[in-house]
Order: sequence, then structure tokens, then C-alpha cells
Amino acid sequence: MTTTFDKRLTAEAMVASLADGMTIGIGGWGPRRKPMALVRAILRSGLKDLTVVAYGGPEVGMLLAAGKIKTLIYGFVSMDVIPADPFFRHARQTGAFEARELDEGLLQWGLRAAAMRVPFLPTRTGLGSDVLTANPDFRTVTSPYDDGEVLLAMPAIKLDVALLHATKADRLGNTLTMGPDPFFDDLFARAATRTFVSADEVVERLDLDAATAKDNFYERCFVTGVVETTCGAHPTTNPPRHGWDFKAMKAYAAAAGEEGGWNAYRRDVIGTDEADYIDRMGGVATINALPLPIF
Amino acid sequence: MTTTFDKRLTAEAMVASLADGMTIGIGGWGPRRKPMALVRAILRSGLKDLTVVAYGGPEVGMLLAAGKIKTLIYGFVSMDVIPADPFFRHARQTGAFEARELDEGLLQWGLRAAAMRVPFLPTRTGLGSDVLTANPDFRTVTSPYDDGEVLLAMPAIKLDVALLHATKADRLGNTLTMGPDPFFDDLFARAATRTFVSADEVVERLDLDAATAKDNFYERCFVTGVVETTCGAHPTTNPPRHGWDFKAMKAYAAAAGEEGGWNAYRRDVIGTDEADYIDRMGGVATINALPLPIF
Amino acid sequence: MTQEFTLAELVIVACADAFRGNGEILASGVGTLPRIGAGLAKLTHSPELLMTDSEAFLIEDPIPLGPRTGTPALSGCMSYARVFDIVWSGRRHAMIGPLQIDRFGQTNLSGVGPYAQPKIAMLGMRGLPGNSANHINSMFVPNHSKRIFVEGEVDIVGGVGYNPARWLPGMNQTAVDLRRIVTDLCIMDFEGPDHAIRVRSLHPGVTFDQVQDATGFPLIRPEGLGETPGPDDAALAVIASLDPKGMRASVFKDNPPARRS
Amino acid sequence: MTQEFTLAELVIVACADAFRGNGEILASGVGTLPRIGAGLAKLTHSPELLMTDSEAFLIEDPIPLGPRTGTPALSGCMSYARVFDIVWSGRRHAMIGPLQIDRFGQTNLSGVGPYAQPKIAMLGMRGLPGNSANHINSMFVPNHSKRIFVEGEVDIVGGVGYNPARWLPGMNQTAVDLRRIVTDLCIMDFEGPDHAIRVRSLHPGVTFDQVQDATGFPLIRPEGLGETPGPDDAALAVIASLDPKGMRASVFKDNPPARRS
Repeated sequence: MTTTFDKRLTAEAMVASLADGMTIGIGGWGPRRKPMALVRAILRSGLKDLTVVAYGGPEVGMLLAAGKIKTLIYGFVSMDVIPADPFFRHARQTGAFEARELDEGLLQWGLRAAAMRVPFLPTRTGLGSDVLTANPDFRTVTSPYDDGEVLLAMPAIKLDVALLHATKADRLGNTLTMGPDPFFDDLFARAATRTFVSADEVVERLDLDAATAKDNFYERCFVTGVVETTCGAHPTTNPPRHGWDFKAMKAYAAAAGEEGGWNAYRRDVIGTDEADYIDRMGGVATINALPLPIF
Repeated sequence: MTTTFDKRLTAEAMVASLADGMTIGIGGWGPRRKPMALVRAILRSGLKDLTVVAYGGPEVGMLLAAGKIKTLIYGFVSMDVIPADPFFRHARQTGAFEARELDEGLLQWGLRAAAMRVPFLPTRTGLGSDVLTANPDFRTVTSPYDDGEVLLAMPAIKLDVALLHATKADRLGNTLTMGPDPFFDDLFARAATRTFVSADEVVERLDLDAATAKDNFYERCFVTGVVETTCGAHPTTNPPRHGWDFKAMKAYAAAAGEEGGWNAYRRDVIGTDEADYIDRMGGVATINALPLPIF
Repeated sequence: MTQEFTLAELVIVACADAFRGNGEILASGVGTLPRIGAGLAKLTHSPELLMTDSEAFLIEDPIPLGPRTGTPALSGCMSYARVFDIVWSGRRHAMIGPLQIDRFGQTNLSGVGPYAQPKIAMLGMRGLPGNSANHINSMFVPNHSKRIFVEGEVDIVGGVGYNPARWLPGMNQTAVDLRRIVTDLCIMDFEGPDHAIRVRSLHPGVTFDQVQDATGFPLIRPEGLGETPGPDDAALAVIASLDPKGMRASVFKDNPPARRS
Repeated sequence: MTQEFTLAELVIVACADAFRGNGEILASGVGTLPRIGAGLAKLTHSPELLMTDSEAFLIEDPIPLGPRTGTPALSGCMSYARVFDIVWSGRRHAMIGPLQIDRFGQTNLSGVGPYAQPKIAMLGMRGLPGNSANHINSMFVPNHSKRIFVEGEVDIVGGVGYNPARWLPGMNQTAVDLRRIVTDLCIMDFEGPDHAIRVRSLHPGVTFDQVQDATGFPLIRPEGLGETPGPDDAALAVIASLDPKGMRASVFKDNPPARRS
């Protein structure tokens, strides 16, 4: 009797539903739990002129190298073990994109404003700094109470699309994201008109218990589609399954130092097919054996 | 070599550190995880003219009946199984206190403003309603962006003191609060100058793992003192230890219907000593056997 | 042939119908009949609805009323902090039973009488201002009367509605979205001119005049006003599965059949 | 008699001292020496400090650098969402190593050169604007030079400071609280007139003129300027326990002793 619904789709179908010029938020944090398979699908596509919003890891350098990004809204771009992404640095130093640097806390505050459907949220953060230079459209707001304090009115960062990676998902769009830190995946999902989640495993139905239910970070009403892509976070960390692939990140960074390095990397490493990519990276078993980093 | 510190104190010492006229936030939600032992210590004291901020359960009716509350900031007052607290109703109907009714979501928004140290947070919630009648000092704020939207500027609800109940605490002020919902205990703690936590058990040191560490809802820098008080949440629910005590709540509510009912309840039930109170309620084993409610 | 059904079961179907076509939103039916109605919607025409275990979790299989056996399979978390995230995002439809309702759809849970010192104080505003300003809302009224459907404005406006005097320039009231009022006499909606309240269908054996007489403000009577549809056998089976202890029988006095005699 | 100690160990003690008397705040020492310094503070004079496992949890026993054996006992959670709660609450002291520092205490992690197209781009602003506007901050500079202590303003102001031109009427800058700058030559603070940068103590064998020559703006020299105190044996033992692999030896070239020859 019950009718039902199914949110599964391929990364290619997801990309086909996007349009040039969209604002795309990417979850995770630096080299941690990035929806890299979805990003690779974008790299393999003709999509362009994107505004990207991220706590940037290698996905940002790749999208910049591929000329996909018109505007970047970010707190930082870093792979931690390789602090400065050379593709990012080069693009920044050549003025290849509009750079809207934010404080890390402001970025989540702007996403929260969008999530809560208010045009702005007030804060002291950013005042006195070049956040205001980097974002000339930012305005201040005066408290209507007796304190009369002048605050930064952090504008809502509304996303057309959010891309996230989860450990597990079901066809209804429920997700389970393991690992010690949710980062701000929930806010990315809530701030977006549509959200696509890649997951190492997509099952028929997630049956969670009280302890794990909290690790469904965003309700499925915010999830438009789920893409099964085992090791889809590679080369970033994806606890508890695997750590980051330092060798792979190093090879990517090294490409920046070579003439035509990105084109070769795009052709030979990213390639044309995700399954082939995973094979080239050693396969699922090898990736899942990458140790988790210790800090 | 290491010096150390110890935040343990008695409920009486906690009350002695409070002053008439203070603004006191009380954690939990309705008849759920209320720091009742701390409230009973206030009931046994001479403290008065309080502003109380709460998602109100039986503690509010009791403090009103005892004449402790000058101003009440609240989303509701209810014991769920006994929807309307008769002491609260009587006090409200006789204008015995200044009633500042809020929407439930506004209350947490005001606490969040205080926690984030901003004078206000904007929202649509409250506009068009008698929240503005109930809180004549509330003002609106106009978005400085092109939308020009007029929003309610929910003012920060700053607390002098927050009172919370936890499952377990250590002498350093680390806490573990079990049960399915944190409610807004974290925001109460962050919004307060000082926070006192009653806990069923206070240990030397809490050693948590990755799964339980998240259930330390507020960092110990927000905890001024911890009070060991087994079954201190009685008669409210305190999962997983015990459910609410319907019989006790019914007896409390029934007292409102009798001539001099509160005085008798205050004298015979609340009494002068917490250990005697727990004994009168059947003792620790009986209370811990109260089944958790099912909804 | 369809079984006989009760007024409660008719109302459950009407409640369920309010959640039809809402999209993927949190369906919060508060009280016995709205809760069964939300479950009926999810198990029949609207599987995409989100629903809670009535405490702090999301579930995909609506939980029958009454004592449970075992722990339900959970699909997510709906702590109160998340409730407000969902409410403010607009992805919810709440159906509750207010103390008073006025012609503008404004609702009151706070009390009867003036705010400063009400004659009858209730619980407080609860989530009404936020719900009504942010997402879809419907109402359930078990005893259609002028005491609830008041003549003027409700005494204390918790839930906001379509009263232009309450909205100042610059305020965004576009998210106010009142849908259905399900009562023991009829279903009403806000599809009259300027969101005026309209009788959508009459329960079997009830007349428009009966409804109007029990309402403190004029109602719109649409062309071809028809009868509220009842449950089919399949729906009755789902209702029985959601309420195995028959708690729906105690909502209306003497558990009358759907058709008034 | 006290053991010989290295410049790195002297700097660790100086970093630790920055966290003394801060009260119960989150001590975030970023980088090898500030991290050991924060641990030293907690294990000696300031047990009340909060500290993380450098990932997402709070711990009470500072975690030694390098590979771990076993799982540390956790006392709480410090996910990034909680980090910003703590930062904005003001209950934190961060000590980081900026790219540039100016006379106002303003700091830069974004890059060298104009914002629109820097000559050298770094990571971005990270948390500098928020940290500096909300809680205590200190800095660690491993190579005291005019390249870092710039003549004018830093090229891109991430961390805010005491430059009156950057603060407009009505803005609340009372939470700006810059404490110490620990370098390979000296300790500085902001206790000069109008928060001017002052040399607080010189590392053994370093002269004021050496420091001034390596700094792009004039420094305050207080009366009776003394020598930076080094670790006692107890402190050296704690340092060794926090850095069992000796990672502190690779911060300064050739791991020099504390006293310049």
C-alpha cells in the first residue's frame, strides 16, 4: 500500500542537474571528509563560473586549477600536512578568482543565518580587520537597544547546492556520518536549496539507535540526492574508515610545480571514471587501510 | 607537583552565594531533568525577588508559590501529565508576578545571544504576536542589506546564575548528562556568569570516551560549582536513571486546591533537609525504579 | 462495502489529508487524532513525511499509540535544538488544538482574558509565535463552538495569522501558511478572499448553518459545498494498526459514528 | 644546580608563563613550542586550563607530542562548532605564529602584498579576526626580524589590534586583549602607553639594541629590563615528558643553548 521514494542517483546525474554560475557549498574541513568523488565528477564536467563556499581542502585547489571557480568564499585553504595548496596559492597570486576571505567563525555564522532564514546575524568578529576589505558589500548594524553597539551584520550565505560526504546513507536520504567532528555539514545542508550527499555505502534503510541517531547531522528533508561512492572522500580523511592519503596529496601538490602539471594530473589521475580513479589509487582495500592521522 | 582545584560544594553553600534580585536560569524542559534539589535549597532559604528564566516545570510553580519570583521569562510552564500547574495558574491569574511569555524558540535565541556575547539576534519569530505585548521593551531591527527586512531583535538573556542537573560530574566541573535530549542546558551555562550543576554522582575525575564526551554539554570553564545530590532531579524525569514521579507531582498539584496548601507542602514535603526529602519520597532505590515515561 | 466508521476516524482521515502534498516536511500532529492522522498520511499517500517518536528521535515507521514493545528503529535525531532549526527553516507542518481561534487564523494557548492578568491562565505561548511565522500550520478543534472560534481577536495572540493590523511595513509575513481547521463538525480552510476562513466540507449530517451558529465570525460557504470523505477499509486498517488500544474512542463523548443522526 | 637548557626550552617556559593566571580558559598553543608551553602551564602553575587533544576532544592530561599509545581519557568535546562557542564567549587564549605583526599588534596569516593579488598567498584568515576580537591572544615568532615585525601596518589585517583608525564609533573593542609575543630573542608585551609593544625580558645574552634592530617599529624599553627566566629541573622534567621524542630540538637551527655566546 505504501508508496515510496528513492533519492539514489549517480554523480554524473547530480552534475547534470547543476548549472554554470551556481553557488556551491562543500562540507568537511580542510583535508577532512570532503565529498571528493562529487568534486571529481564536477572536474570531469563542463560546469564553470562557480561560487564555492568551503573550509577548503584539496577540492578547492583542484577546482581552481580547472578554472571552475569565479568566486571563492572561505576561511582558509589547506591540506594540513601540506599547509599551503600550491594550486590555490598560484591562483590567488595571479588574481585568477575573486577571493572573499572570511574568518572561520564568520563562515559558519553566515551559513547559520541562511539556515535560520534571516538576512544576517550580528557579531563582533570581522570588525577592525580586512574581512571588510575582502568583502566590500558587508555592512554593519547598530543594536536597537541602549548599548547601541555597532556590529558586523554577517549576511546569510545562501547556497544553491551543498555537497557533503557521509559514512552511510539510505535511499530515503537519511545519513550517518561518523568521525569525531561533524564540522559544519549540518549548516551547509540547511543553508542550501539542494543537497547531495556521497556516502561510502547506501543501504535500503538506516536503522539507528539512540547513540548513533545523533550522527544523522541533517534531516533527510534537506537531502536531495545520495550517491554511493566507496572511498569517495579520498584523498581526504574519512574516519573511522580511512585516514588521508599523504602520498596522493603530495603527488597532487607536486603537479603544480610542473609545466602543464594540472592538465596531466587531470588527465592521468582524475581521469574519466571514478572506479578507475579508485583503482589507480590502489583500490578500496588499500584506501581503507590508510591509517587515521594523529595530532 | 600539580596543584589542583575542587568545585564541590553543598546546595546550601550555593544558595548562600546568591543574592536577592538575581536573574536565575533553570535548565531542563518542563518535568524533565530539572535541578530540583537546588531549587528546594532555594525554597528553604530567604532568597527573594528573583527573575527566573525557564522552560518551566514544577520548579516554577513551587518558586511562585513560595513568593520567590518577581519576574518570570518563559516559553511555557507545564508538567506534561499535569498540563497546567495550578500554583502557576493561580499566580498568573492574580497578577502575582511579572509575566514575560516568550515563544519557546525565542527563549533559546535570547540565551544564544548571551552565549555569543551579542546584544541581540534577529528573527521573524514573535512578529505579529503578543510576544511584543508581553515584552514591551523588545525592539525591531532593520536588515542593513537590500532586503530591508524588519525583524525582531531578540535581546540577549543574560543570566547571573544558571542551575542545571547532570547525571554525573567531577570535582573539576566536567559533567556528563545522559538522556536523549540535551535541551538547552549548554546555552543556559554559556549565557550565565556563574553556573551550578547538581549531579546524581560526583567523582574525582570523569574519564569519557569519544561516544560519551559529546554528552559533556558545556565546558567546565562555565561551571562554577558542582553539588552531589542523588535523585536531585526528583520528581522530574532523569533518564536513564529514573522517570518522573507522577504521584509526587499529583500530590504537589493537589496542594494548590487546599487552604494553606502551599505552606503545608513546603513544611511537610519540602521540609528542611534534602536527605529527609528523598527518604520521604521513598528513598533512592524507589526513585531510581520509577519507569521512564513513554510518549 | 465499507465498514461503519466513527467521527474520530473521519477526523483522522481529515487530519491525514491536511498533510497530503506537503512535500518532505516534519509532520507534527499533536494530540490523539492529529497524531494518528499524521501516521495515516505517512503510511498511505505521503511516505516522504518526517515524523518523530514523540520524544527526541526521527522514525520512518510511525509509532502506534500506547505502551511499546521493544525499541523503534530510528532514522535521525529531533532534539529540541533541532526542532527549532526545522521550525525556522520552514520544513514543518504542525497541527495543534488551540484555546481560541479568530477570523484571521490567530491562535491562543496562553489564557483567556487580558494578558496582564488572565481570567484563565494556561501554559504559555509554547511554540505558537515561531510555528506560525515560519511554517505550515493546521488546527484541530474537538468541540466547535463560539468559545473557541471567538468573535473578535483571540485574547492573547500566540500564533499569528492574516490580521494586517499586526504586520508593520518591512516585516516578512510570506511564511505564514495556515491550511486546515478540522473540527467535530467540518473542515475549514483559509482559501476565502484575503485568506478568509471557508468551510471546505461538512461532516456527514452536519449543516452549514449549524457550523455558522457555532462560530463567532462569518464563514465563507463555497459553491457546491460537499461532505467530508471518510476512511476506506484500507485506511481503517492502518488506523487500527496505529491505535491498537483504541484511544481514538475516548476523544469524543460516547464515540459517536461519523454520521449525525 | 640547574641543568643546561636550550633556547627551545627557554621559549617553552616563556610560552607557559603567558598562560599563567588566565583563569579557566581554553589554552590553545599552536605549533611545537606553544603546545608544549601550554601543557607545561597546565601541569605546573595553572591546572585549571582547558586543553584539547588537538582534534575534537578536551583532555585533562596534556597529550605528549608524537605517536600515541592507547586512547587518552577524555573530559569533554571540542568540535569546531564548540570552538566557535568558546572563542566568542571569550574563554580562550590562543598563541599562534603569524606571518606579520605590526606595532598595533595586528597580525596577518593571509599573505604578503595587496589583498587583491598578494605576492605570496598563504592559507587565508583562518580564525584570526574572531580570536582577536573575542579573547586573549599571544604570538610566537621563531625568527625575530623586520620581515615579521613590519614597519607599517601588516599587509592584510587578519588579527585585529590597537589601531584606533580601524575602530569606528560604537564598535566594542574592549575584548581585544593581546598579551605576549615570545620570540627567539625576547619576550614582549603590550603594556606600553596605549598598548605600545614593550620588551618585557631579553633572552640570555641578547641586547635590547639587537631586538630593536630586528624590529620594524620602535619598542618600549622598560626600567630595569631583565633576563627571561629559564626552566628549573622540575620544568625540564615536565617538558621532557610532554615531548618524549625531542621534537623541540628541531624548531631552531642547530638547537642552540638558551644563552647566546
